[in-house]
Amino acid sequence: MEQVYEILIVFFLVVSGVFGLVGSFGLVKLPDPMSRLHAPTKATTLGVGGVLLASMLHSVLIEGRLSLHELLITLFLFLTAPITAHFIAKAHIHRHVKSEELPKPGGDHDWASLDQSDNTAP
Amino acid sequence: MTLLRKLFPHPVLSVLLTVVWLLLVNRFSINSLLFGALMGVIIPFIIRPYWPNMLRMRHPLKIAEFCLVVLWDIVVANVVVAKLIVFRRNKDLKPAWVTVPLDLRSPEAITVLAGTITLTPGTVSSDMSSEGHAILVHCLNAPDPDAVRDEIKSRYERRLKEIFE
Amino acid sequence: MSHLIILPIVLPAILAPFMLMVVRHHLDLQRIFSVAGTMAFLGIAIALTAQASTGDIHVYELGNWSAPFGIVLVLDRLSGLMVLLTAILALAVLLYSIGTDWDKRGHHFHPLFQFQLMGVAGAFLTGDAFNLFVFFEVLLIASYGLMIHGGGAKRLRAGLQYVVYNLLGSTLFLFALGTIYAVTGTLNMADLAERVAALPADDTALIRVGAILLLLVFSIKAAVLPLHFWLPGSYANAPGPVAALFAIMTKVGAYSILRMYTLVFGPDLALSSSLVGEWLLPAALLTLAVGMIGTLGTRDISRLAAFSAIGSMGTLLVAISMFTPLATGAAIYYIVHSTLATALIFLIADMVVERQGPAITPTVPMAQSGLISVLFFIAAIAMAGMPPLSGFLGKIMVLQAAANTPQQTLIWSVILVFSLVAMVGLARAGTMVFWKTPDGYEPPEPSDDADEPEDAVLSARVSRLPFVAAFGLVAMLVAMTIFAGPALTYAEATAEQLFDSEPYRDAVLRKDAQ
Amino acid sequence: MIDIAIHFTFGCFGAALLMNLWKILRASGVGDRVLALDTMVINVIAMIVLYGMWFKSEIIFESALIISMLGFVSTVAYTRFMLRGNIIE
Amino acid sequence: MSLVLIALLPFLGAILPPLLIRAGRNAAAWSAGGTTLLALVGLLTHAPEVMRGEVLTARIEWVPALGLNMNFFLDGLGLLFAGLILGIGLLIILYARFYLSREDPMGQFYAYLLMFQGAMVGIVLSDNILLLLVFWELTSLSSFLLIGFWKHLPEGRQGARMALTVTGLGGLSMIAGLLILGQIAGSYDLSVILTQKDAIQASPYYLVALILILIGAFTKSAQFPFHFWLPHAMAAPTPVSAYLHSATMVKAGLFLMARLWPVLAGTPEWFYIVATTGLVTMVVGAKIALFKDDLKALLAFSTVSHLGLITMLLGFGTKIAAVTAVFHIINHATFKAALFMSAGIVDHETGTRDIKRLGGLRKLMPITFAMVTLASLSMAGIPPLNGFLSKEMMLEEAAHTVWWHSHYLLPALVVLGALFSAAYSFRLIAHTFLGPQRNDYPAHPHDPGPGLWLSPAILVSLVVLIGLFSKAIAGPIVAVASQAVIGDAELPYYSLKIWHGFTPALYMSAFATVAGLFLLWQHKPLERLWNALPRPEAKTIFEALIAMLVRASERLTNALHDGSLTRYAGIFVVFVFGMASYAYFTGNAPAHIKPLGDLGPLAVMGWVCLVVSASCVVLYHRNRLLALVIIGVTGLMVSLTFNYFSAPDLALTQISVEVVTIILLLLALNFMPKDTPIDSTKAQRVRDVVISIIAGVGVGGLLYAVLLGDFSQPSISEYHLANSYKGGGGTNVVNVILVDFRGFDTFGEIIVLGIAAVVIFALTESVLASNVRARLLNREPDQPIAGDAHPMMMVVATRVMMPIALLVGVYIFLRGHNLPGGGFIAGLVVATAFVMQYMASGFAWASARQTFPYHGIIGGGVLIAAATGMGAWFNDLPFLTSAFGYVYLPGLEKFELATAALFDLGVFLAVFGAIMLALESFARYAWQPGIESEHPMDINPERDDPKVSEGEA
Amino acid sequence: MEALVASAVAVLTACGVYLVLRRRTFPVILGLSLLSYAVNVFLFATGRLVQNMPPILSKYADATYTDPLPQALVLTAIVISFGMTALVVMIALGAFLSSDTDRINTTDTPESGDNA
Repeated sequence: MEQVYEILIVFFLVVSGVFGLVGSFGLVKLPDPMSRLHAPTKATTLGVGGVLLASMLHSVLIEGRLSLHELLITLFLFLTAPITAHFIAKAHIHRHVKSEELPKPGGDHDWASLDQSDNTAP
Repeated sequence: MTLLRKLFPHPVLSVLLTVVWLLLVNRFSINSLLFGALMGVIIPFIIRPYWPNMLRMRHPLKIAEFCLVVLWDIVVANVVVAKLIVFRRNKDLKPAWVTVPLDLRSPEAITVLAGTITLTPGTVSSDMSSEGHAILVHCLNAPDPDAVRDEIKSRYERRLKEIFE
Repeated sequence: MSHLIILPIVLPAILAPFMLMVVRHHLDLQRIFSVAGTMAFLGIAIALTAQASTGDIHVYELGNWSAPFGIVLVLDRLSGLMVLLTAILALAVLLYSIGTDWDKRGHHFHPLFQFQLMGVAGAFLTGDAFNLFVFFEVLLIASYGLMIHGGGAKRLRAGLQYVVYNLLGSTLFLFALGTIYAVTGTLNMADLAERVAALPADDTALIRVGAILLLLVFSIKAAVLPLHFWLPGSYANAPGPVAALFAIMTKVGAYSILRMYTLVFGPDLALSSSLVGEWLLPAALLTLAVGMIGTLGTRDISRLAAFSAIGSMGTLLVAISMFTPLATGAAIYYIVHSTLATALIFLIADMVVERQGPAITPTVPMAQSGLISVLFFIAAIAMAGMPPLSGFLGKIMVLQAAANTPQQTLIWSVILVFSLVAMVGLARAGTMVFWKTPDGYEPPEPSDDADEPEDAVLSARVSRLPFVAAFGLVAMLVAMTIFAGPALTYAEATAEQLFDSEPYRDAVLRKDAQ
Repeated sequence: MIDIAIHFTFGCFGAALLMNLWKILRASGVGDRVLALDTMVINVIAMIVLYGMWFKSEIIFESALIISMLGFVSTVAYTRFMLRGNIIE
Repeated sequence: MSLVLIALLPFLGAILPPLLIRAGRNAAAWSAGGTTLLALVGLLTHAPEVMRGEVLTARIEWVPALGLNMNFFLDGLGLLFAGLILGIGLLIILYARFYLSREDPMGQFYAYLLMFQGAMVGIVLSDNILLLLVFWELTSLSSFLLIGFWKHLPEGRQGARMALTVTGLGGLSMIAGLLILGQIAGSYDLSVILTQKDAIQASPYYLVALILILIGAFTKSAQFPFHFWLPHAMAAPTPVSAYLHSATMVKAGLFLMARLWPVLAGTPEWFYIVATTGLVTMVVGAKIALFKDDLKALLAFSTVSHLGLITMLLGFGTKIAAVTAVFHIINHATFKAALFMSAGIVDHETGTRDIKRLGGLRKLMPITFAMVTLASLSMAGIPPLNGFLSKEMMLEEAAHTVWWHSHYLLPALVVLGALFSAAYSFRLIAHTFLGPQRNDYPAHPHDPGPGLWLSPAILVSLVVLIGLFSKAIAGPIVAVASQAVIGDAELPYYSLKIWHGFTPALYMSAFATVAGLFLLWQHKPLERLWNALPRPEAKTIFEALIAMLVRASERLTNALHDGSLTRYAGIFVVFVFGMASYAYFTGNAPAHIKPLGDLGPLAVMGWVCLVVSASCVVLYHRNRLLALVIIGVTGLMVSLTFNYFSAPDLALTQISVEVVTIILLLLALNFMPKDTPIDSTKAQRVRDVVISIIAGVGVGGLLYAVLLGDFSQPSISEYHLANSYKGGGGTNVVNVILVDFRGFDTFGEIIVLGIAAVVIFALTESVLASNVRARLLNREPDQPIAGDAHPMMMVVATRVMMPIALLVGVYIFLRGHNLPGGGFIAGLVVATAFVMQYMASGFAWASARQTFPYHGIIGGGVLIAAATGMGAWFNDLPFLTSAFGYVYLPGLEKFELATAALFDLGVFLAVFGAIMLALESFARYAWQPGIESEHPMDINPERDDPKVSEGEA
Repeated sequence: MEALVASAVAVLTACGVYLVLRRRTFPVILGLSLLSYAVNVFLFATGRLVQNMPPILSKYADATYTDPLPQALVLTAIVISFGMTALVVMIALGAFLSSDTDRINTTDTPESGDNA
């Protein structure tokens, strides 16, 4: 039984390691900033998720104590990763993308980052 | 109702906080539960001014379904993206911008949708239209942008609409 | 158990936040609280000094943890005296600030002032090296606030330099403490003394580094060349009363040198004996020289005061660097004199600046110039070490202490020659500021005597409080002169207590109880 | 076996960290670097958790928690700065 | 009357005139005169005893440890001088009352004068050389005030400064000299020192002490080459000149030489230094005096000359010369004071002191003419006036003094001096009063009222009387004074009379008088010659010297303190490194034996990240935002390092502080340039690199040495580990140390934070109150600004994150005592949560929902911490003594209550309040009118959708 | 390991000092931050470098712990240096806004260009 637990944990560890590596590799490899944004938001998040899962399993199965607080970190990451990605994308759009390069935002005036109408600053 | 509303401005949040407390303490005991519940009452009360409107969520089952779908998609998405990153040459990637018009109106729902989009296959929600009626999505590899949009709308937005509205 | 020792720290530490919380929008109330608090502080300081004057060493174990494991406050003659000095200075400066409305020119003058008092008192009373660092930081950060009180581009830029330089100093302090802790494993000064003395003779390199780094840290505070660069700019640009208050800050450095290098790295300790005085003496002489030269070489009255402060510190450090009981007695006497005189000259510089700007060439006629010129004359006498004021006595004490040392000729000639330079510089400034009629200005009344009736009118309009403060300081200087005998006796008793560190260590480490 | 796996994962995340570092130093714009920093923070969290597993210690868990929270805040601050200049307006 | 009182009376009296001046000028004068008279009477009551040869003493301890005591003694010399000072002082006070005009602040004048008088009396009565020094310097100071009394005159200021500088120089060198003397003698009491002649003259320090003391005496008595200050001191009102330069100030140097004559004189060194100086001064002074056109300048140089004469006499070292010197001191005082006052009368009445513009006043001012004539003739040494007597004695003495191996050199030079002296005296009479009456005087001259002429008249009568009845009038005092000068030795034979028979002195005197008349006759051509000769003007040289000194000081000062922090910091680093290396390499470093830790790959990787990121901060520091991003990496790595080396608390603190710092920096950077331009040269950068490498090597080397060291003594923290749970009730030792063992440090630390925030707030207020505000309002953003200030996703995420973060904060706070965490980190976490809210919805929106003022939170935190500390007082335990206990509630597990937790709450509040106040202050800079938004987010489709928003409402 | 830490602190110090020697306020502040990292690690390291021995008392095991005292000191130092940094940032900002130059040396006038 122990063996099975270990294999399970090792599996998660290896998978998460690979994903973590791939995420960062994508960051280096992918050609344009928007594409690069994909790698860490997904692969890395999953990588960490795997480690956290492994950690939980490790404490429950090997150390024999219930430890679920790793879930909290996962929760945080899942909550925050989209927001950071969203903001980085906005920053990129703001700095490097022109309005014409983007599709139309449907019925609205413009994309929010490019919309200057509410800027009260002179 | 109003008194109750005042005392428990966000019941869902209260439950969430209690759970989070138990997770933090990483141990179940009466003490922890009581204290967690206490916090679950006090903290929403303190932050009430910062969250003025009430969040309504319905259909707990649907929530669970949605979560499972998303989790599964996350796993799949990662494998897909990992393959793209590792095995696809850069010039063979076809990145694209996609506009996803929204039927959702609640900010919370839209946020959840946007987050889901980012966490799932090859898409990142990049911006919102200036009145909030569309999301700009960037796809890592989308030979057919319309398909992406349709999938988002059908797979996620529909479920969210049921939950939130 | 007497809780008196902690009161000089706790009282301002409560008063300041209280003012911040409750009366931060009411300047009048703040003034009342601040003055009352400072008076209480003075009362406490007097009681403490009285307690210490018996020669007993009082130890207060914070948190009831015995030394060296907890932090202790130690009251001996020196710390009592320094707290008393702080209190006197504080009261004068506070009255001056209120009288000149300096406290109106920015926010939170009074809380910062109280915090400053707390930091200074803590630095004097603590018996723990790291706690000393903490109080250094308290007094520094309060001083940053006071220094830039009122704002203005020039002051802010000078303040920035002051802060950055002192941050470097704080960093160095931590390096020094780290080294010392690594070698000895303790932070309590008395315990340090025991442990340093017990170090094996073949392992001295690191503790020597620690000792010298610590000395350099204190030297920054004490404005020893070449670590004095922070002083002229910041003191000259600080609000006048604040600069006057800062007179005690350089003394904190001097105090710390005295404390550390008699108690822990005492003069008869082989591993550090050749280290401290050997370097400090020439540096002190250079400090003296540069300070006094500065009084001659500046056209700005605030800078003049700043440089005379440096020069005064130089004299003090010369006395300290000899590390003999005699010289230390002189140093302790001189500390008191130097603090009061420096404060006085900064207050007067402020009076002048407020009336006619910083340049020593007058531009507009000055109100109350008679009274101010008298004060300036007194302050200049004190700073230059001319009789009859305590500066002269202090100088003679230092000279006597230097007699029959190998460096006698050097010390004597530097002190005397640069006294002359200071005298020339101060006379030059004084005659130009107070005697020269502004170019192109015809005085309507040829007399600007303080006794003339028009001055009475003026002083009714202008608050008398600044003059009360200034003359209070003068009175203290005069008292220091008249009662120089008892004062010197106290100073020498203090010096003896410093050099006989056994009772201190026993009291702190409670050896008698064991 | 688990130890080997942990070390393997350490290696993966270490390499990832170095790649992030590389990206931070060599990138076309600040946005990319912020992204790399964010990734780095996440990788660091993974490493801290691994470290905890390795030493069977719970003590450093809070570090991971706090880092995950604060990493987010700082990333947002950086991007807000790029977007608006003023991060609290 | 006690001697102490006599010495102090003038000082006490000095208070009166400024007070009484309101009652009128007469009252002031009376008070001054009364004081002086009182002192004089007091002095004279002692005269009989002194005349009998007794020495009166009075002792009061002042600073016994220093050897400085208020010891006074009165012997003949003291009596003579004190009498002169007070007597002439009295006359001067009378004279000044009428001399000073209505505009002159007379109260001040008398105060200064009495101060000066007191100082002089003090000098001559002191029995303690340190006390003498005090009075000595006081004369310099009070004379400075007197000389500069007419402060509107530039000459007054310059003259005063010059006098102060020169006499101050002398005073300082005298300090050294007298201290040496005292040390040789083993006492600072004159009465002791005067008995130590052999010891002193045998001491190796004798010459040094002698020279130093003589410099003091010479400067005061205006001896060559220090003579130049005296004529310029003539800018003072005439009463001052008359007082200072006849009987008092300049005589102080002579007094000192006379006083120390018993122990210092009699050696070749003394003879050559003193006599030569005196001789040169006498001749030079007299020669210059002859060509001065200003009455007072002429008198000044004549004073210089006569002082030289007396100095020379003292320098001879023979007893008879000393007697002569004493006698001439009296005579000079009388005629010179009279002359100065008369010159003042001339000035006062004619409006000029320029001899060239005077002449023919004989008829117009007969009284003055008479006085000047008698006094001048005395000065010239014409019998039967008193000047003649002492001059004769001097010539007699000079005639048989061997100087420089020559019998003739000295007499010849002395005669030359006497000749010039006669010449200028005659010229004073002739060119002022004789000759034709003119009609171009600036005023209409006539004799003044008796108030002005009474004082000089008394002195002139003395001149005559002493000349005629020398033995009766001056004899006794000369005898006792001379006895005091020569010490224990027997008084030599001398006789004070006009006719000594045909002696060499008489021939010399006669020759001098005749030749003097010849010079007066030939004055015009001589003057042309004099004017044609180039001569160094001492004043110019002095001023140039001072100006050079000032310039040099200015250059040095400004060069040293040029406001370049870069340089200051560079010096700091290099100096510290140098000192530390010196300390290290002169100490003993043992061979290290501590085993080294393993080198894990993880550590190497962390090292790489840390080092590379730190270097890149430097490399990219010109792009500020980028540098901030990279320094984030560094902070992260440092935090990781703490984690790696078993310091979870530190890691938590480090990362939280890091984030808040970055937020602060970003807030500030918004208003600052986004790039740092290159403004150092390549050479400067190379230098900076070198300095920083030095610093790095130093710190790294130190740390390496520390880490390798194996130190014998155990750390005190073993006690902390052992007692943390037992005594502090917590298992997290770091936290227990922070809130308990060393809670006082933490107390200070939160105060530091609180102060920082308060200062930041205060600074914001004052900057925004200045014109900066307008500039900020009109500020053009220096980078394009994206839309969507308060993005929806952020707001929504915050709504979930903030409560969780608060919960985490509570958790961190509560567990701190036992596990990593504590009030500080909790404060940071909670503050971060609020910052998130601020970032999401904006400062205005969020702070509108903030109910507690942050000032209050900070203050409350500090107060709670302090109150917790003070709570222990009620148990009579020291500040910050903690207590803890375990509480059992039914149905629940036990939980701990500790005062430390309360203290930690104070920490928490202070930290939270401080951070928030700081951030709020920063955020206020960006405030623009109209940025307040009523909504937490800018884009909210729900709000715009009428259907949904109704339901919401 | 010791060499690694020492060299890291050395690099932090060197970089910090170099930035402190720059002529503008902002890099100087960054330099001070780096210096405070350096000194914190330095102070911390004086308690010796060990892994997995955090000074959290364990009720069960008779474990060894690292020296807690330097950690407490570093904590205090971190907090204090945070306060100082915040203040110096604000003063720098105030000085820049009031004088329109962010040069740190008062010798350097805004016009003096690149020779400062």
